[in-house]
Amino acid sequence: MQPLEGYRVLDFGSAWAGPMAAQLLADMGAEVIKVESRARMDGLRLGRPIVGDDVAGGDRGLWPDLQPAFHGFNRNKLSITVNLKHPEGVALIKRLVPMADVVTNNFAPGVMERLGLGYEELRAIRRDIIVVSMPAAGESGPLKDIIAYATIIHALSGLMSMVGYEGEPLVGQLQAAWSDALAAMHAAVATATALYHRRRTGEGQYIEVSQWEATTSMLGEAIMDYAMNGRVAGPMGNYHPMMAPHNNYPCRGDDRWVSIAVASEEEWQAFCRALGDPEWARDTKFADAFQRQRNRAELDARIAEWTCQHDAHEVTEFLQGAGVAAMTVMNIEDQFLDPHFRERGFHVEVEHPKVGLEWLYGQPWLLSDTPGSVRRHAPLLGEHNEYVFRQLLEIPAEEYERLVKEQALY
Amino acid sequence: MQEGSGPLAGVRVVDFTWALAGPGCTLFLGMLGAEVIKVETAQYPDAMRRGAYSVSGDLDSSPTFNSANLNKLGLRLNLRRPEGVQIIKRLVAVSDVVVENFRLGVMDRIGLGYQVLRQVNPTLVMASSCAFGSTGPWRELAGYANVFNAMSGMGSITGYQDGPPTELRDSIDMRVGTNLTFAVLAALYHRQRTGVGQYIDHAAAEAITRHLGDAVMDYAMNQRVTPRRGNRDPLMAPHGCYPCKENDTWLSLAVGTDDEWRALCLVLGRPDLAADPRFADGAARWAQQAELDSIIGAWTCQRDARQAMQELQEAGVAAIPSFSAKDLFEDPHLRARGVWQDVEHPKLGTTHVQVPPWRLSATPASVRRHGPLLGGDNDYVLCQVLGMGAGEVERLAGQQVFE
Amino acid sequence: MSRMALEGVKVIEWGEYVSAPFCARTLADMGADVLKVEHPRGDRSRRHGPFPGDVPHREQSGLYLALNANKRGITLNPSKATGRAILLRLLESADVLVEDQGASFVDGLGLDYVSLKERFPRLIVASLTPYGRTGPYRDYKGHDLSANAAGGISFGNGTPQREPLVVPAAQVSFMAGLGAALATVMALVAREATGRGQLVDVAEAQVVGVLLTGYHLPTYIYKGIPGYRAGNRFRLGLYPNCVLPCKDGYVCINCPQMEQYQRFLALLGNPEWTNNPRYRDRRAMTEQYPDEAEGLIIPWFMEHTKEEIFALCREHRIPCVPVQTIQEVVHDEHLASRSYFQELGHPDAGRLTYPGPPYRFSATPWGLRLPAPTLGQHNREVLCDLLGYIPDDLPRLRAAGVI
Amino acid sequence: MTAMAERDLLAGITVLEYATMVAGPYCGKLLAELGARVIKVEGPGGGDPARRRGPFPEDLPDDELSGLFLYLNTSKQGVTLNLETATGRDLFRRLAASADVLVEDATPGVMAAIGLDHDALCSLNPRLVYTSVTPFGQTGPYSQYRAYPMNLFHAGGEGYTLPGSLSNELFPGREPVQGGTYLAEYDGGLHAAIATVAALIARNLTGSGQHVDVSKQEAAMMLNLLNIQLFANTGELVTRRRSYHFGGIFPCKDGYVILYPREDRHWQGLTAAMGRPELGTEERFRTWEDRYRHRDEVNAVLREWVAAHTKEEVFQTAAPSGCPAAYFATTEDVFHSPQFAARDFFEEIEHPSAGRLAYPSRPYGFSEAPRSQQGPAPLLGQHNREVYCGLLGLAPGELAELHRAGVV
Repeated sequence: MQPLEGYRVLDFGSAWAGPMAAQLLADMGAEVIKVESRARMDGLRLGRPIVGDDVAGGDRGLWPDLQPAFHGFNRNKLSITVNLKHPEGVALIKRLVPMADVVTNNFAPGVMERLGLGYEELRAIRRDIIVVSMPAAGESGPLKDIIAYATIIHALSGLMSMVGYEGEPLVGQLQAAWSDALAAMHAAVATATALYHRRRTGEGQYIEVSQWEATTSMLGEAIMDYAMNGRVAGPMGNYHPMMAPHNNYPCRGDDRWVSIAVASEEEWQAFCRALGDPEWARDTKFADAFQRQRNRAELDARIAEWTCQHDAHEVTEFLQGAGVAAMTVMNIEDQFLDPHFRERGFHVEVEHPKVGLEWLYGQPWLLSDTPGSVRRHAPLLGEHNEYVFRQLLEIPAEEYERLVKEQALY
Repeated sequence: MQEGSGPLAGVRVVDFTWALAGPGCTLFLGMLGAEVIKVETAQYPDAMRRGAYSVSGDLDSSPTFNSANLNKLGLRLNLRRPEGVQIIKRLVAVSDVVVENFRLGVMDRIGLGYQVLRQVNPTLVMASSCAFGSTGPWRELAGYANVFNAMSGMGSITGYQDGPPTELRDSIDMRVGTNLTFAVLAALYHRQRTGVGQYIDHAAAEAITRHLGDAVMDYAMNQRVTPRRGNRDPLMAPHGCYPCKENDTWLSLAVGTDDEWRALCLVLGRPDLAADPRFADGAARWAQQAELDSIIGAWTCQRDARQAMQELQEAGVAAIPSFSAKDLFEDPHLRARGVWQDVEHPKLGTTHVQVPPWRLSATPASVRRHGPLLGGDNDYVLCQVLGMGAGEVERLAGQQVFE
Repeated sequence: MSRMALEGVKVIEWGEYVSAPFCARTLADMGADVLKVEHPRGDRSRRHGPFPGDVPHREQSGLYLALNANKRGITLNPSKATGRAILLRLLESADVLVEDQGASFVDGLGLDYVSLKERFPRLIVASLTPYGRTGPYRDYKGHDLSANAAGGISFGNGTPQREPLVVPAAQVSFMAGLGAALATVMALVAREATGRGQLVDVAEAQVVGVLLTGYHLPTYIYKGIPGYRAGNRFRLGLYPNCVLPCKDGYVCINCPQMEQYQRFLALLGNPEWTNNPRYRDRRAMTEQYPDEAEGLIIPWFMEHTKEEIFALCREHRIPCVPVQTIQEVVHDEHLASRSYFQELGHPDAGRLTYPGPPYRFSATPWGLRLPAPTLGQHNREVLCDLLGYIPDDLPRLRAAGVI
Repeated sequence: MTAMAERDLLAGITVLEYATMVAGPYCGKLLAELGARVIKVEGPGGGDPARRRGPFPEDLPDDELSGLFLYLNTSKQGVTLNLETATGRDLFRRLAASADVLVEDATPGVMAAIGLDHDALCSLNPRLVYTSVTPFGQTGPYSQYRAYPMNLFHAGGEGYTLPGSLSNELFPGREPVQGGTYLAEYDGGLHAAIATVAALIARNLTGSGQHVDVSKQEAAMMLNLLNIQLFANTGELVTRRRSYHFGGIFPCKDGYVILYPREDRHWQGLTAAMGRPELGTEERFRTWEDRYRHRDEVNAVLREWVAAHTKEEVFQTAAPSGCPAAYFATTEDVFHSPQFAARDFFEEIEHPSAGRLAYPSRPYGFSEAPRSQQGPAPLLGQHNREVYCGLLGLAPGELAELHRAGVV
């Protein structure tokens, strides 16, 4: 039994934010039908064919079923191909709506309305439907039509303005689509909450998740500092106001680092003991948290002298044994090979018809009674047209053939 | 006369105090090095010289009077005689402080009120203490320890939960004297810096109420009367006084933290109690006080109080016997700190007295002399301090000025 | 006012700092009745700041205020026996317990899910830890920095050869809290069908490691690249996909589609270098000679302000925006038109601007209703009115370190 | 310094108080009341534990509303400082360097262990009066012993003699009891204040400060010097069995009174006031010895008369006669006492959290130093900015760093 078993979701999402939101619901047991079309392919199907060489150059990949990133955000889903530009395309979708509990999308504002699939139309078909839209900057306001990728939202949200080393030119970039994941999680929690509400009241609703606002809503500390003191937060490296030492330190080997954070006087004493009570550690410059904070540059240099003689995992085990919070700065390989993460299902192995055995990311949280899971590989393009139209909608065979031939189902 | 080396070396105090509240103040001023001249008359000697306090009925052989008047010089003077009053004025002119605790108006009636003495010595510090202070409806009422104790509220919050209020006696007088001492010292400090004297109007009952200010705050906040609690505490448990092996010996014991509780369980040999959730934190223990008191009482009544104290204190538990005067006189800690000092007394021989309670490293307080004999230092005061010739002294003696 | 989505859901938050409090805050924003249980010394985020005028104050820490709005608060120390008993009584009427106290500590007190399950079959326990309640790192210590490290996030952030960077402002902990809220609502939905509660084991490192490095996993599996830092460039993008300085700050440009890139070159006046074949392969420009490639366009940016660049790029539909500072975000026109930021008063901190809704529900509104609780603000309401303690017990509970 | 303040007796004195609960803080209060600037340093973990003793308004515990704390810390500036940190100890030294007095109550040896004992600080500031107030003094076998207020009271010898008289008749053989709420602690604080001002007087002569070691036990013993030295010099041991021969504590209609007609004039005054003048000179009761022999009858007369009257009636009738007479005032009676009101003994002080409350103020008036309005007790760390930035010159931003590092 899974939490969303019995619920059906129509997923119009593309790229990252939309598909991940529906995937988080799919992992929890919902039957998610991804509505796609060859006329307008999900960019993630066309992204760099990391699996094979990109013969075509540029980003016009030719193998829509080979993109592993797509597999990650669309596992557990069913795929139908419906050409919404075709006169019958939208009608087919409307026939599906009575069987759908949730409709999600991350189109630009107005696209669903122009297709005749706006919330009012959908509600007319099914009174208690839950519709989730994830426009990058929200559906209203002067910038609602802005072309937005993750980095653009990072820039507008204020998050990017704080990424970098203390007192140095801005780095700005986060090597992960932070705001996409945030928007997806906010959409998923909002959807689950709306389902919880509907089960008790029978009331559906429309939910708008602005990716920009979802990202800014987590910057409470910096916003309060501006509200209180007019101070504008800038890049602060790995500085932490209440802990010193608190940084990532170089270790033996190429680009190997270990994070070390000391949170109390006892931990500092344990840390010094672990390092064999070096002379420098007894200097008044490091005598308490305030002095260590003040002289953190020199402190970090001293610690680096020690850590760079050791392997990162070695330092982690050694310091954790002494009661100090140390952890290897893991790259993907570290995570992939890590016994702790293996035991917790950090990655899962899935058999994909075109790619064979592939690794996808696993469940972000473990529920003891009704856990999420990866039940199916990501769908091939249009793999479930038969199941959805022939079985669910009971469209007679010849009409189905006609729709395929006339590229309504394309 | 032995020169005091304490902070008040060189300060001369004219002392009109009687009984204990006033004398307690001048006792401390004397210990701090001041030269205290206690003025008495034969008709009205200090009450402590007589009655139950005196060993043989002789006015100069009361050990209690001696204890309360160490270091002081004795001037016997008849203030009913104008010459006596005149001598006092000459003495005040060369003194720094006057202290008195008669009922309101007595000093004025004998012509030695502040307005008079101020003319003689403009920088004088004069301290008057009476039961309720010099103003207010009760200003005329006589002051005794049992009055201060009762009217201040101290008596009503001391005693058994189910019993009547309690009379604290001598210690109440001494607390009044101690409070007055602080006021006099503050005035002396100010005078040192500014040359300005003071008249101090001290109210004994108010001084005692200050020592239960927290209880009065409960009334101010919640209009709630603080009850008597015996040895119990509103927040901590166990917290009480437990019977020990010898008759009428008791051990006060209090537990404030969970660590102290666990230490107590160890000493009681009761690991089961340490693990019992019914006693695992202060709030839980408080609810189980009756049971705890019986468990602890059962342990203490098989032990000598002092030995139990040592065992518990070494484990980190606050436990002190309810020391009697005998216990204190024989106590090893007090002996080690040199609390007892022997002072030779002309009539009583060797007397055992306590040294001052504060140890000043550079200008120590001290007990330099026994209490005064009645008029024992007339010669020193009249001749050396006031420079009177033998003839003049003879003449005045003839006129019963020194009776 | 229509009903809120999670109205009637009772949540006990036994958490500190960021992840657990943000999880509970997320549930509270949608109507859950959240009671924050703080150790008597207070949540450590009270000491974090920022503070108005940089004057530290326990009730005016910006991080605390932002994380704990919409909650009621009591002080309670479950490691004391009476504290644990009170927590268990509170759980009787609770639907969810959110805690981040560490696996071994909670297990030691018998307050982990396995111990609570029998007595509270419908209770959902969201347990947040740095690395998870299972596996070799179960009892490893960890903070936001450690979750960034184990999550594989820091490795990619920052400049090559320099130390890897965390995502600023504890965002990894915020995301873990959001994930825990999502998992908790899933458990609530499941409970509607199964009638059973369950454990939600949320590892901060796993939430971010799974959701944010899912895109990098294939690069490692198929290309053997475990990850690398690329400074101001987004690693997997096509040139130009980077943060560049301009006249009065920084801008962020990202033109994955060819038409966008051509429109951008047109804006630059199709400079001479566009004819050079070396500058035709956008992937090589990003992966092999990025600095040289960026050097081509930086001069143009340096001649324009953020405002000018933004206007030009919007007009020519080029994805390039200013890197907004927090000040610009708070005064942003677009957000203002959607009345995103909201104000809320607080008894000590006064009226302040808070981040607004991350999602807008048409039927069950998100709401900023209550300011963060002062320390122990609802002790009486919960302990006396709800649990039946008499007010007289409260000082004892406080002295015993229970509340 | 305003003109008024200049006349304060201890104007210009700066006192650093690093003490908790009653004794040390009461000493600080006595100095603050007379115009000294007292900076109270509170350690980590919620500052002075007195903040958690109460009483609290409506029993709602709040670290800023404890009646004990509010009363003992009026007119003080409050800062927080963690002496377990090196930076905290430096800041403490800088405060001590410019102070006239330090009042501290750490267990003997603790300050030495962190380099803040008298020797260390007086080399920094030779004019510093360093007052240590501890249960058993700085030396001797009990110097490390723990003692809560009740333990201390019993350590001073007075507990053994209480309650005595009527209680002892009703409950013979019961345990000795402690006095008041924190009586011996108040006594210790008062003696510490005496010794401190004495040392300041000495400093005006010698130019240098000194170490003042105050043992609260010895202070309490000094208040019981008569009983203690009576045994030391006569062997007579005063115990709880001591009681009046005649007179004493009697229940009246609405409480208890105490009548003690010791002198003949007292007895005559009292019996006249009672409207029974004939008893004053009657054979059985004429002299002390007569009254002693017929004490049961004396007590019967008094008990019967008192039982028929309220405490106010007994007091208004008996006290003016000169006979020692009083009623046992409850805290309610004290709060509403017409006598205390006439002398403005209760002073209203406005506190930011506790609001306007009446506090028992100083029991002495000084002709040349009129009483100045006292200030409220400090909120925890309320004056961190004023003292650390104002007095010691730290930058405001630095204060936030110190706070986060757990130093303030």
